[in-house]
Amino acid sequence: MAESAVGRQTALLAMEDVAVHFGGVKAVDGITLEMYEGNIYGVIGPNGSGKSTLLGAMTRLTPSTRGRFLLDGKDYTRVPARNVHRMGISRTFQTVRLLDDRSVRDNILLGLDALPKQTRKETAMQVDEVMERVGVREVAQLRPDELSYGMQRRVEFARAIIGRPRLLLLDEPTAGMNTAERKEIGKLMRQLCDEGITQFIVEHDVEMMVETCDYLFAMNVGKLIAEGEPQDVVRHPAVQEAYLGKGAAADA
Amino acid sequence: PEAGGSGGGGIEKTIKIAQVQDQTGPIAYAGLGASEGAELAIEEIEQQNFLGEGVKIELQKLDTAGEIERASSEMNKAMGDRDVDAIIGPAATQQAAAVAPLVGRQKVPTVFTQAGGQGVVINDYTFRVTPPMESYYELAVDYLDKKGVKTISVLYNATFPTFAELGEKRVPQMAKDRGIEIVQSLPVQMTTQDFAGQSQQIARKNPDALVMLLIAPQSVTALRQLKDAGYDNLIVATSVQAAGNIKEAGDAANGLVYPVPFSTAMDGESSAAFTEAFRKKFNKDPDPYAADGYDAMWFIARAIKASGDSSREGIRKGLAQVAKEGFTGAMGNLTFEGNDARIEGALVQWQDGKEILAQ
Amino acid sequence: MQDLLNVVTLGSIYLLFALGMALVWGTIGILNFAHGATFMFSAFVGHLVTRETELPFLPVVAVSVLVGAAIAALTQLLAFQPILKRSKNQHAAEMRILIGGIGVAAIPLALAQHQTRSSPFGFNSSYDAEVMDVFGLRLTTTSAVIIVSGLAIGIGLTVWVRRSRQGLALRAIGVDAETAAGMGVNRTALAFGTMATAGALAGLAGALLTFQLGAIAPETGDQLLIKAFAIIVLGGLGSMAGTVIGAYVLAGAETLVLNLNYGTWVDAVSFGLIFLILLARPQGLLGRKEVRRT
Amino acid sequence: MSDWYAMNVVLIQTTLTTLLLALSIQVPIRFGVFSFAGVGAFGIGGYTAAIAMVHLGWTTWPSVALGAVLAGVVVFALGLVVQRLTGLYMGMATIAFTLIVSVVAVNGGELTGGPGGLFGALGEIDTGHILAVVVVVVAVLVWTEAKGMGRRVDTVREDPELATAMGIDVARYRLASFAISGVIGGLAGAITTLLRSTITPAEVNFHMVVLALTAIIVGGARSWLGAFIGAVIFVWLPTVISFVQEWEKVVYGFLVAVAAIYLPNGVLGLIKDLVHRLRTRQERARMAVLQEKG
Amino acid sequence: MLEVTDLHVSYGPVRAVHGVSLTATAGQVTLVLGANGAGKTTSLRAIAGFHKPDAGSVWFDGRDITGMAAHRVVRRGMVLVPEGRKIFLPLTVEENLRMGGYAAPKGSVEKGIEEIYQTFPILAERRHAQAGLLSGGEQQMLAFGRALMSRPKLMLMDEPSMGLAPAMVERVLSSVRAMADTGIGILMVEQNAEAGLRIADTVAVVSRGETVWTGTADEARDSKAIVHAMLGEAALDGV
Ligand SMILES: Nc1ncnc2c1ncn2[C@@H]1O[C@H](COP(=O)(O)OP(=O)(O)OP(=O)(O)O)[C@@H](O)[C@H]1O
Ligand SMILES: Nc1ncnc2c1ncn2[C@@H]1O[C@H](COP(=O)(O)OP(=O)(O)OP(=O)(O)O)[C@@H](O)[C@H]1O
Ligand SMILES: [Mg+2]
Ligand SMILES: [Mg+2]
Repeated sequence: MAESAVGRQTALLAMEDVAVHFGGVKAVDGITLEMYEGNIYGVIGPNGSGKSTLLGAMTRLTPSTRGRFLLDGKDYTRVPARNVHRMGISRTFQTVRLLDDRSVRDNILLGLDALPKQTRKETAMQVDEVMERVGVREVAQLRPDELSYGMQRRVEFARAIIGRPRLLLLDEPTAGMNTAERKEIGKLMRQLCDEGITQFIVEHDVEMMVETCDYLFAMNVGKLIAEGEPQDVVRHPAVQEAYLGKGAAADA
Repeated sequence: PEAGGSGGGGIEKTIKIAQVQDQTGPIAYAGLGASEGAELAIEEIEQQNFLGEGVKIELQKLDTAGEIERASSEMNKAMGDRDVDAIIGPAATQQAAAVAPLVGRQKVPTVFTQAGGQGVVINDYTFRVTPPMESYYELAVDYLDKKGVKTISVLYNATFPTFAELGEKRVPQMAKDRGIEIVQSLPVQMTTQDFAGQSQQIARKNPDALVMLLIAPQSVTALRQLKDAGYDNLIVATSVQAAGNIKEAGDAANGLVYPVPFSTAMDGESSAAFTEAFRKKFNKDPDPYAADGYDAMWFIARAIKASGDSSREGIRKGLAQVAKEGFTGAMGNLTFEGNDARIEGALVQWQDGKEILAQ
Repeated sequence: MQDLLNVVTLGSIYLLFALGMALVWGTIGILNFAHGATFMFSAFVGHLVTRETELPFLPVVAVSVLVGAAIAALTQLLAFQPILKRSKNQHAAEMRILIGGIGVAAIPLALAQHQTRSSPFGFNSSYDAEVMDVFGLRLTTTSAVIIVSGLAIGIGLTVWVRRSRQGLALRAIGVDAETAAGMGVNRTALAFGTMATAGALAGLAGALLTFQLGAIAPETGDQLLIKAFAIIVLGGLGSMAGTVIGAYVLAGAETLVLNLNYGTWVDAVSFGLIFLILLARPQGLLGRKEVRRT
Repeated sequence: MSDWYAMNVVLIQTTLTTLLLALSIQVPIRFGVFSFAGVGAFGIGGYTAAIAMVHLGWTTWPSVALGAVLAGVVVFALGLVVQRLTGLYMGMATIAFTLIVSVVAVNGGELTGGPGGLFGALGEIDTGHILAVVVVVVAVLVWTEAKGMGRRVDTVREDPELATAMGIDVARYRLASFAISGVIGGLAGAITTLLRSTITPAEVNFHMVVLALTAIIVGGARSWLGAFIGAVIFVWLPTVISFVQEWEKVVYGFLVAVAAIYLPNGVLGLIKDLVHRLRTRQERARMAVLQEKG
Repeated sequence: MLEVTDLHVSYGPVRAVHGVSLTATAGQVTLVLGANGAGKTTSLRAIAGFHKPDAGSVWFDGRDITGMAAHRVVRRGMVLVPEGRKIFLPLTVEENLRMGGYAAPKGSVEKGIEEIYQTFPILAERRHAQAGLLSGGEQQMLAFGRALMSRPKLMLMDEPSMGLAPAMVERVLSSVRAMADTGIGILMVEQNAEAGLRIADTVAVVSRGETVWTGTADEARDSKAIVHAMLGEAALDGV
């Protein structure tokens, strides 16, 4: 488990005092955390607490105001965003971003296109295999705008994993899916983790997060308010109040 | 294919002339006018049995629509058609310059009208009946001299090749020769539409005369705005203002003087005869472009007669021969410098909606 | 001073022409390349009408305005609306609208060229511009009308688009027409009305400009089109106030170059200026930066 | 047949040069860069080649090569300067560039022949030569359209941020598109000029931008094949509809508008949609069966 | 107040919906459940006038509105909170809200905006910010608020809780319930079945383009096993 490794193993990814400000909006405000290989990490937090922004900063798409990012102990804060994917960090987006006039299959293959040849040959999954696992095999030749929302999310997911990244960042991967479908995806995440893909998931479904994640972070207004074993984090009073809205629900 | 006959073949019963000129688009007036003139000429030639009993001339009109590409491709079609004996070539300099080398290669005699720029009359097969404007613009400057003008301003469209040449080189030279001082030279471009600023500048300098070298719509605006600015000395313009193009300027155009290769006001015998015949046939006044077409067609007919051979090569020889001697047509006496026509031209004045000879 | 007045007059001419185009482009995203042809043809119809009978100033303007509105309305009805109906979204329709406009524009242009043989045409009107003396400056009555109407309409439209309910709805249509319809906006009718208004503005510009210049040629519309395009982009697409400023900036630059007697460099300098301004402000003078987030 | 060829050789050559011009506009658009610098490149290529032949006495192909290379370099440099711009702001800046090229040609004195242009640069070029050039150009473009490269290019256009996240160097692709567009535009200009022996500043204009754009939108904006279809249509259309005589431009406008309405993705798009329908018929049928079963 | 009978909708050759029947009643919350691709969104869009149905009928407030254009449907008092939010991204938060009130009586707009700001303080805070800058959940709140602006009689909601944090889900759903209690009809697609069932009165299950089960929320809760099985099976074969 994560904490047992602290001190000996270098973290796969580490952040030191990261902040992202947009003018006056402090979307992320001083976050320090570490993630170790072979785990599934989850992030929960109220809307607008900075989860997606943090994800953006990790992939360098969103410039950070201060702080450092380390991959395998190596600082990549100044690496341009386009090189991050090649370093083994892959992501999905909160809003589906697919090419509307390319087939599902093509959209998934895009996940491989800019990877070094060697990676493609040695580690990447076969596109048919990915489609099968994610459940879009049936619609391989259709275009994304012919699919329902839930199916589009699956394509997005498939594109992120096909290159077998070392670290997979998922922004609400199961939004728009029902409980049973979420379970499916949860199972898939676990499998991928067993295959060595470390994951960092932003999700609002607490039940599923507790079930799937090894370690949980909770954010509020740009700061970490709790971290640890999922069960503990969810029970943390600050989290209860800020996120699960026990207080709010009562007076509503 | 091998183009043109081998010569010495006599005069055919039907002679086919292709007119490759704008019939539509922004300079359609040149092609349409020339068509009318050419048709009148053909009627006369056939009536007079000028080329012999029953010899017919067929005029094939090919539209260049104001585009260089179209001009080359239509020219190519005409040249590829073995029945075509001679061509009346594009009226825009740019189109003409693009096809001039081709007619040299394919050996098809071509008579251009208008197309007053360089690069048109460049080989034995290229001829031009409309004299370049600068060749008769002396008329205008002489007139200024005669009127005792001492200072002039020049307002010219510097992106229009003919006017650029005139405005930058010829007029200054002509003025210098006559001791006239150019106090102001104002270049504008094709897209200039408002002349308020220039008009005021000119009014402030108040020269004895203004040489205005502008395209048709620009002249209308400039004349009005000059008047509004309070300038009312003499203005000389160009043949672009002919063909009623200045009509819309109304009173502001009264007294405008410009040299033309042809005008209905011309009193020479051949010109007057042309005007009359044209009026009879078309029920309207001929414009200079009609005179172009008329003279071009007669030029070709005379050439055929002179060489007695209506093949391409025969016509070329004939054209060269006629050019050496010159002839009299709608534009008066045409003489040639090489293959390029020269005329005396006429200086006309716009007065109350029509042209009169300037005095 | 007089030069400044000339700049204002020229700028107002550009403005009158550009306003209609900016209105439909900046709100509902219709870049109407037939605007120049609409402008020209409404003046041309005014010319045809006055050829029959001499008319005073206002009736001529009225004729052109009506014709302009009619042409634009027809364009919308027969070309743009069918295009929009057949596209997934606004973005997909943009290019086709542009091309559709180019196609539509060819028709009135060809008709006018055919009729006039491309010689300039004007109005036969009882109105005759008078030269006024305002604080020692020469100003024709036509220029005065152009300046006043250009500024008034420019400011009026700016306020209308910013503040009114319909203005907001128009902008929303430009972003996502379908969702706007879901808010109760009758997008077809609103777009139709806006296009007709833009056409009326083109007609107004056509009439006033023809009075001002004495005559225009069938090709005049095309020349103004590219300038209007430049003005709108310079000002910042979507900002009517930007269009107003853009028009005067362009007019100022052109007049300056002309007065310095570099007539043949006018386009290079004015477009060079636009180029430089865009480098400094990639979204135009008053345009909003397009923001997207991950 | 050979007679037909002789009569139409100019049209055939024009089709090929128009294809090159259209490609020089299409390439950047396909890369998500709204650049019209291709027409400027046409001017640079044409003038350079003509100057090399007329003033320097070079032979045909070195002149063409010089034109293409110089146009490529200049447009690439332009790309470096304007790469920050997006959408129509980029369009405006590159149109400004194109018009400036034309103004420089007007004011170039002896070197460029001023407003009258350069003439007498008749190269030794036949259809075979042009065809060879086109084949090479198209081969390169086919590579940018195929497989992974094609997907990357599409992503750079449709969603640059996604492209970055997928590890694609967006800036490099965009700059490359400038260079490619410059070289192709330069080739088009050089070949066209030496074919017809002259070039004038008036040719390097907005009209040409419109022609190229119309050709690619009507043909199909996403592939060289679309540009080819467009070039064929617009070069041959006048011949095909010449029977309507003076109404040609009216018919032309009508056809362009109709194409804009009924062919959302151009002629090529129509074909592709049909293919997609056929290819996915089975999948759809499977889904239908599934649905029926449920 | 809403009666949808045997709706058929297709996208070209794809028959997305063939036989969906739904009802919604004033003052009640009707919950629509179904797997990905079942045709829920398609049905809602067809009802709201964004898509012409091939067959079937939609009656609203005693009138046949089948195939009526969306902007007219809104004026009759039915509004859709679309899937994927469909916020006007370049417009400000406040302008988005104003757009929502486009069809509402003039006087009610300012008041409506204030009310929404009270429900979602974060929107008030960012009222002049461009809506595109909001976080996913904030946009979802805005979409919900915008729909409220039109003061509808019937509100169609396509996954209103998507992307919302649990506390916010509670807040939105309880305000939905509160709306229903004031007499507004609600037809809601919700993947978060548990949360949805908590406030629903009746339930319809759509599977592969057809309505396959309808009943009260209590029945649905009791026969949870049935519903779950149905959803689970659909999820398994992935379409
Ligand atoms: N580019 C930007 N400019 C200004 N504000 C921004 C920008 N991006 C994000 N924000 C603001 O920063 C805050 C954090 O946004 P973020 O998207 O990270 O939240 P989140 O935790 O992902 O929320 P959600 O769960 O709703 O998706 C929000 O208030 C948002 O409005
Ligand atoms: N534009 C379209 N073209 C073709 N087929 C489409 C289109 N939109 C949806 N479909 C198909 O119609 C069916 C129903 O889709 P719909 O979006 O209504 O599903 P849904 O129930 O809302 O699913 P989800 O829960 O994933 O949002 C799906 O099979 C989908 O693939
Ligand atoms: Mg988020
Ligand atoms: Mg849905």
